[in-house]
Amino acid sequence: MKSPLIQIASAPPAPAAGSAASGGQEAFDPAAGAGVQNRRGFLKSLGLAGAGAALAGCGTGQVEVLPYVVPDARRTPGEPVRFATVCRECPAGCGMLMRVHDGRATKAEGNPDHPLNRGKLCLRGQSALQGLYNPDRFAGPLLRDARGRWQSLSWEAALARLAQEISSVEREGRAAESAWLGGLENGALGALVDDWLRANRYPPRLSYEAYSYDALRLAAAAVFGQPVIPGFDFAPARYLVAFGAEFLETWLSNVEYARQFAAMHSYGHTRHPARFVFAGPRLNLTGANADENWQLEPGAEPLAMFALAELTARRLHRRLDWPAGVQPPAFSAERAAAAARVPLDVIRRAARRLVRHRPSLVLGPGVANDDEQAVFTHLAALRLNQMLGNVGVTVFPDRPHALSAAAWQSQVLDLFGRARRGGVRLLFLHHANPAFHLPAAAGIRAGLERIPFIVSFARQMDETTQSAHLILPDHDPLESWGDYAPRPGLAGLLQPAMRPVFDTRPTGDILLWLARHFRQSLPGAEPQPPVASMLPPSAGVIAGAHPGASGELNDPATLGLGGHPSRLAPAPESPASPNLPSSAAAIPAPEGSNLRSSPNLPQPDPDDALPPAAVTNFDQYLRRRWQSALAPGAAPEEQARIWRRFLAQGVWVAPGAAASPSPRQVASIRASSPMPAGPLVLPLPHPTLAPAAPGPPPPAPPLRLAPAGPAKFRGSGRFTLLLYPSIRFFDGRQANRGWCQEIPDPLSKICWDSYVEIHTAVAQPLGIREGDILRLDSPYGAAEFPAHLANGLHPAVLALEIGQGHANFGRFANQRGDSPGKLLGAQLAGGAWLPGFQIQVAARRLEKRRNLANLQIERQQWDKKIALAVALADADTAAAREPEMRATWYSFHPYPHHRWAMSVDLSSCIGCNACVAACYAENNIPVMGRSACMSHREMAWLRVEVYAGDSRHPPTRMNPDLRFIPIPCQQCDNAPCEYVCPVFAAYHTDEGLNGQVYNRCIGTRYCSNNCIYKVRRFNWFTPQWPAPLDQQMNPDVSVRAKGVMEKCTFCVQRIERAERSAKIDRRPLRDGEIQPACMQTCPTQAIVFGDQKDSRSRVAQLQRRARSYHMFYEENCFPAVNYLKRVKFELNST
Amino acid sequence: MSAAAANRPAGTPLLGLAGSFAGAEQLLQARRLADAAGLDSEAFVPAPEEALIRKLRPQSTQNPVRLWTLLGGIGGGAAAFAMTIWMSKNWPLVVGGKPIVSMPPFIDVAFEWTVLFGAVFCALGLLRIARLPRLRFSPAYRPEFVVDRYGLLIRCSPAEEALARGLLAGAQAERIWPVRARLLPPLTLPAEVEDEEE
Amino acid sequence: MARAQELDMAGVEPRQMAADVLRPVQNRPTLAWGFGFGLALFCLLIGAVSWGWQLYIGLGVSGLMWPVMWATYITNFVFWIGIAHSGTLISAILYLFRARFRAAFSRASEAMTIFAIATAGIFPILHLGRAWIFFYVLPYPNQRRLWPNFRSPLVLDVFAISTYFTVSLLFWYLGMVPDFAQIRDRASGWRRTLYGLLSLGWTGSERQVSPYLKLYILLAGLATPLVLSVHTMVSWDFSTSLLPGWHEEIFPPYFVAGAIFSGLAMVLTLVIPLRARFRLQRYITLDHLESLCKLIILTSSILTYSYLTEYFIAWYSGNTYERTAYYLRAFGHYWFPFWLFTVCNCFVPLLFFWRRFRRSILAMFIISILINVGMWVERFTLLVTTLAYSYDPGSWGVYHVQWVEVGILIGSFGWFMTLFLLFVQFAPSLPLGDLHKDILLARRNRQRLAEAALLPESLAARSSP
Amino acid sequence: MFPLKSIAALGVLLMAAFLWIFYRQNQPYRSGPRQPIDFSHRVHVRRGLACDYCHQDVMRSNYAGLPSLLKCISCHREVIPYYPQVQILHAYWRKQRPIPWRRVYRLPDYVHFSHRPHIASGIACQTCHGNVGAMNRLRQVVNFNMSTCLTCHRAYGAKTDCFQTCHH
Repeated sequence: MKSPLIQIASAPPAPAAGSAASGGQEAFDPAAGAGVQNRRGFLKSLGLAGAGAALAGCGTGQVEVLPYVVPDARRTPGEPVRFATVCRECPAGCGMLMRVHDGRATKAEGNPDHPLNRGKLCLRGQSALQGLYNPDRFAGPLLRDARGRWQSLSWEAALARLAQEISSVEREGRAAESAWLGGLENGALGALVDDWLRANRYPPRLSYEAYSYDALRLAAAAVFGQPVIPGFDFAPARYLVAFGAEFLETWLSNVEYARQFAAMHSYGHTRHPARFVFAGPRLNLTGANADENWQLEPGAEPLAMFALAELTARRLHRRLDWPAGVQPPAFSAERAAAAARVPLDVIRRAARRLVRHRPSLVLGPGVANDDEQAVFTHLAALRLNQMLGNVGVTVFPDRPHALSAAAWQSQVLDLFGRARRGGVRLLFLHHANPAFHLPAAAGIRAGLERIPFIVSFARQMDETTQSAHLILPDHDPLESWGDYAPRPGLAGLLQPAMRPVFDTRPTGDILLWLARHFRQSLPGAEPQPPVASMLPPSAGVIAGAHPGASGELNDPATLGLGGHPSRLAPAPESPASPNLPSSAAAIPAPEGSNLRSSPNLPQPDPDDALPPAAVTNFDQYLRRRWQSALAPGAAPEEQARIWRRFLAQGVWVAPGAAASPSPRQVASIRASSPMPAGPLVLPLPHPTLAPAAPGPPPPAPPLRLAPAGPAKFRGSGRFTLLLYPSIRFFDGRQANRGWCQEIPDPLSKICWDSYVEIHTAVAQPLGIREGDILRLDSPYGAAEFPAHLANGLHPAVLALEIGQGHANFGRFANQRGDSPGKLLGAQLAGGAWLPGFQIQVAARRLEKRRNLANLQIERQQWDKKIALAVALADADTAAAREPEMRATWYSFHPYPHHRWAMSVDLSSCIGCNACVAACYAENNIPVMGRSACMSHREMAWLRVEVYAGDSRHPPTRMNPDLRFIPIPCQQCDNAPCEYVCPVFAAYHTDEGLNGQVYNRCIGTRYCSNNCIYKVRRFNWFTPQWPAPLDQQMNPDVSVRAKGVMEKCTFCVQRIERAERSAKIDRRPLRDGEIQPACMQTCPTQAIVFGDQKDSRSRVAQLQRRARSYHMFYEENCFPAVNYLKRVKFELNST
Repeated sequence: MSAAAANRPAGTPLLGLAGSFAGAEQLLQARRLADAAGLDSEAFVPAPEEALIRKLRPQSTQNPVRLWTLLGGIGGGAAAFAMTIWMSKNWPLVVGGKPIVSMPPFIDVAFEWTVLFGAVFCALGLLRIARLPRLRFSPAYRPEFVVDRYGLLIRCSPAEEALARGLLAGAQAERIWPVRARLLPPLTLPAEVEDEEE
Repeated sequence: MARAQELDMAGVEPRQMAADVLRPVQNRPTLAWGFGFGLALFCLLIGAVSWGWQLYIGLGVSGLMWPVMWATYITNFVFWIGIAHSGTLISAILYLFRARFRAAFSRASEAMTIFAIATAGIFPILHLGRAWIFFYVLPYPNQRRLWPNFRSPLVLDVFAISTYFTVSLLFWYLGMVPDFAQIRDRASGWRRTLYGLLSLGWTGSERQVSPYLKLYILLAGLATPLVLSVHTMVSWDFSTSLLPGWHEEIFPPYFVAGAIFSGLAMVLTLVIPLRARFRLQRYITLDHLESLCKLIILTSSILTYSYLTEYFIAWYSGNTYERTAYYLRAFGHYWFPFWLFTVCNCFVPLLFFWRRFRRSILAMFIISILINVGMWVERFTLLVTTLAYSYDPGSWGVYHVQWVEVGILIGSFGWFMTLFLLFVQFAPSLPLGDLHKDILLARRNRQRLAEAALLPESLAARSSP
Repeated sequence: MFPLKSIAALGVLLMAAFLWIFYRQNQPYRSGPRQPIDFSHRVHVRRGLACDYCHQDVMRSNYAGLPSLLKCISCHREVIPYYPQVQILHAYWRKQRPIPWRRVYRLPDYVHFSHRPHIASGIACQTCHGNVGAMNRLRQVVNFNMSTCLTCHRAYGAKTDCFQTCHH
């Protein structure tokens, strides 16, 4: 009988009780519960509830403990191991360390050795685990029968069916009419697919990405001659202008850019911050961090950019010449600025500053603004960068981004045009979902219907795969081999962190099997003389474990070892450990998972050598490809050793590559690691054989630019529809994740719902209130969205988030509202290569309502000094200091050893909520569903609040002064929550933490009422983790049952683990050795944790800064979290 | 009268004579006569009035119940302080920066227990002094003593029966009857045991 | 006029009065009582099912949310404890003052106290997240060597309410012992056994009466400070917190006055139908009820003063948190309950200044119900607005009542009425001893007046039996 | 007429029931659960095997760990291979399946216990697991409730911080 604290599987879900949530029954809604309760369940649980407490001690159930059959000297049950891999949640390709507890991946962290993100991850990166354990993933191959129903079948039958289809295509001679529409694969898998397609004489593959930056690539082709996306480095810039590019959210490589942006713009990182100007019709999260906001007319970006370029050229006394084929606009800069409604002196001032502050960086519009007008804006921006000499300093055309190899939107539209005409016989879908990303008017579904046979390697059902005929589910990136090069000269390696969760096969293995089946020889997979076993004779092989990622794992024994965990002898699901208190042990293995080793095609025994015949597994193909590249002539043992070191490190940097990780940040973490300091730089003799740099970009269609004039939009509606990419769902691929849905949008603070943003001043006269459903009519279709009244956008604009509105994508993503795709047109604009996004829509209020789950209903600070700002001039002077006085009748706490404290720099915080996602992942925080969030019952221990200015500095149009403030538990000295708890569940530990003992709490909730920061959350229902999501749980953190209060604990499990190993090794704790999950993943290092008693620690130094203050200091709670005021160039006067 | 005495079963000793009176004055008069005659007497009062009780027992105004209440109160207060301080010191957890032994809340607990134990011991004192609860009634008890009649039992030996009867008659007793000293079965009224002569 | 009432009492025969009062006890429950009792049981059943559902599913079925973690359950708790206090006021405090009018309904109001505490005592357990381990709050010896936190107002509540319940129970029960003796002597069969046990063998002997009277005086003495302390500690649940809107020094006296105010209203609500149903108009006269109304005016004015003080101090202190909290309490999302309770508590009782209202039974009944509605809404608003609009504007949230909470509120009234109807049926609802004393007193006065020839002829005629 | 005797009888009955439950609660664990192989600690300890020979993770992790099948087979390939219980061991080894031992010691999920600091500060295994060297079938001798841990922690002056030590 389980103790009542753990009621995961057994307790019945709770019935719907939130306020009248209109709309159908939610697919995933634990708070909505199972509706009809049977009598037996009711009585059983009454009994359970009644006798729950007394049963904690006498467990009568029998629990098995399984030892190893063959032990692995390298793995200690209970101690986490980290495997280096790459985050494939978006094309940025950040390096990732996957923390694994006893064979279960539990936490994603950044790889400090990867020069791109240097140990940091964004919100989507942290949610990668919810992709791995997603309950809606395919459990095995599926075949659609005649009546359209999916039948599951064995792998052998599925592969046979595919082989039969391929041979029939061969017989019909329609090989040229097949197509491979896949994701962006530029590593070994990309090479394998190309070789396989070539072997079958299929046309080359299309790497489909919804955000393919066509406009930027065309502009680059005009300016630099190559249609590639240049690399950007924000750090050296002294002045930054962005015309809508969301480089802190979803643009290209947002974690890298966030770090660089903080290095240039945050007062915490530099005493001379650079100014950032944002221009665009809608203020997105990136614009919220700007110092100047030009609210342009919708579609006026080219005019404003042209005016800026023209005025800058005049100051540089040079003529602005345009590349061949581009007619210069026929009007002056002054008229363009007037048309864009931006004051001319503002543009003139910006031009002056661009000239004075060198180097600088000018960026064009964001991805949602990808039409022919955008090409001109990008072109003008790149020309401006050239004129200002930024090329080679902040703009690097020689280091093209991997996305340069993405297919043009026109190529995809042509493919489906052909399909509609019956010209496509066989389609391979490899993680591409055009049916959702492209507009409905593009006729994707009609094209899919006409294709006789579609094979999809998707991991879960999506809008495109539902038209497929055969599904061969691929491994999740976290359980598969591979590599990915974000830019030439930099490659990250993927290795499986754990045994596959479902009965899935890597696509590479399938292609190799097909090649063997049809007796084709692929270049990388030829038979080779037997190579001595790569593997140490005795022990099994574990994948490379990265030493000392966060300083915890300093056991030299776990040197990285290449190999696939599945190669272990059937290591038991719960390894040998008698009283394994980890909550994972108490969770039964998910029914669906087979936990067998991956593809059991004739599986070579781990210990003997590679088979003389052709390579059978993709990991062998990958290893052979890399080993021959890394150490071509070396002896096998040497090759194996280098391969294992590279596997453990997870990243390969070509010699001489410019961007190397910042020394201070990497050194401080790797002090104890046996690996040599600095990245693993290996000689690379054969540039040609270098792991696939992004392939040669497809030929660019002819460049004909219309003259830049006032924007012409299709449709006659009053509003301009503007789509913006979502920081939580990217292009919609992360929509089926509980964390991404429940963590609110950083600006609107709305979760779980899709909504249309409308300006407050426009909505009120029309009688539109928050939550009223608006019907939008565009020339191409109609859709309905609940209205959200916002202030950050142009009154003539309606804004929709890309990513929501899935029809068939899983329990978390379905029923979240309409899809923006219905409104968009697909006929290509102007030069027949760019789908037109910007259209005019008419909005009409319907009588229906759908209440929005808004987690922060108030944006004003009501003069309560929560998020404070200070002008740059007196940032370090006494004027910034808050008059804080510590007055108490009682003596202060005698902290004998440590006083853990945290410092948050509001200048560095960009409001990206990555810390909130990391907190969800680390502390087993449950997802509560939409109806719970409607009444603020989400369980986030950490929330990032957003305020618009304060009472003394009201926001203005030019300076919206949005301030983000992450609020964890402040661990107060005189905590108001402690003295009111009747059972000592909340009390103060002698290391300064505010303890919350879950099993002692009886749920009076007085502590939450009395907390002035409102950081305490209550378990209203028994939390639900649909299998296999419960495998993601961190065994070091107790799982809370219903009726228990919980809050941020400064990641006490990490504190305890570090203190324990320091005590046993008899050494003092190093500053920075303990990193709570939020600090570890913050891309801008805004959060610093440490021991306040140690005066040399970084957090103590930050507390002594002039601009340091505590929230609600008048209440004498003496919080341990101090904030550093946001430094702005100039503050708005009242 | 003698007939009743005649059919008195032999062997049950006479406890005394009881008389019922209509008003308090007659009872007081009877009590004064009995005291004058040096006979021990026990009064029964339907409406518990302070003044009447003071007149009936002039000498013993101080009732030991007060002592029980005082001791109970002091004991409760002390017990509360002991409990709260000992328990706080047994596992000293710092809470809200407040000292381990913080007097304001402890004083409240002490006040509550002072009142509680005072009241409980007061009740116990009543039960002890009035020798309640009893299942067997005093032989002299009549149902109307609780409703509207006053009663007086004069304990006398058979010899003094005549004197007692005279006293009661002198105080205008409505009815006078002999009272046997016998043990009544639980919860049964004396009247139901044998038919007392009117 | 009061003197006439007393004289009227002189004519009453104690035996007849006892018969009138004990009529419901002696014979079988009437149909009307059965209907009332059935209705009360049904409401109790609604409450029980609602609570069972909440235990089974979790507190999420109620409307409680972040940041408003306390709402109707704690409102019910303070409301019922408030009602209990006026019962003690009438039976104990006015006994010390020798107030003449209290005797008639002191037993009924004391019973109301016991049942109100019994109802209020459920809510500290019912509102817990894990109600099945409520005993963690009690200082019982346990192997974990863990003790409750005596610095928490909630633990003080536990002591306060348990003490208050015990003392009131003793005071109420021991007060009824002589009356049970009368019932015992009249009853037979199981009634005789039951009331015999309850009467503890009371025979009216002076050896029992003397300590009994001393006990009654002492318990009344002890109950008086207890009343003030219990509701002070209930008010500390709020005033020792840090929230603007709760953290006020005026709370203890303001809560005590509020408690007595709503208690008096509930006495009126209960006594008026009781008096009519059992035809006890002769004993609970209009004068008695009128003096209650005068008390209501007094406590209502104390309440009005407290509200004004709170708002003045909030404005005067210039503290931005206080100003925001009080502004939003009056004009925020919960403006309607705020203005409803202000009207009910401050303006409706002023009608009692007119004699016409003080003497009309219907007016008194309606006003008493309005007052109790006002007091419930006042505590609800005080709780919810302060939690909804506390310090951090980012954490503001609006609370909506759910059906479970309504069910539990109905259940609490059902539980209270069930106990009260049982009391009315199986126990003497008027104190026979006190009334007997009043009769004797009235007779002595009548004799004295008769001697002084001051007696108006009409009364003299009527008084002769 | 007054049911005095029946009430008294009922009272006695209740007291007896309460005492019986109280007795059952504090009964020391008679014998541990039946294991798939009747492994005897007594025999192995007498052969001179130290605790951490089989439970090798006791110094490195929260869990003490159980000996792997390989470790058992490494001795029992030669030592009494025909003993029926060892035959069961060989069967498992041939099938390469782990031995499904039944758990003897259980802690609730809200307690985080780690062997490592205890062994590092020199606590003997017998302190908590009793004289395992003398047991054939393992049984839990010490009741792992909070007072056991608390007494020892207070005696040794170890941290007794509820939140940071055990319950987080």
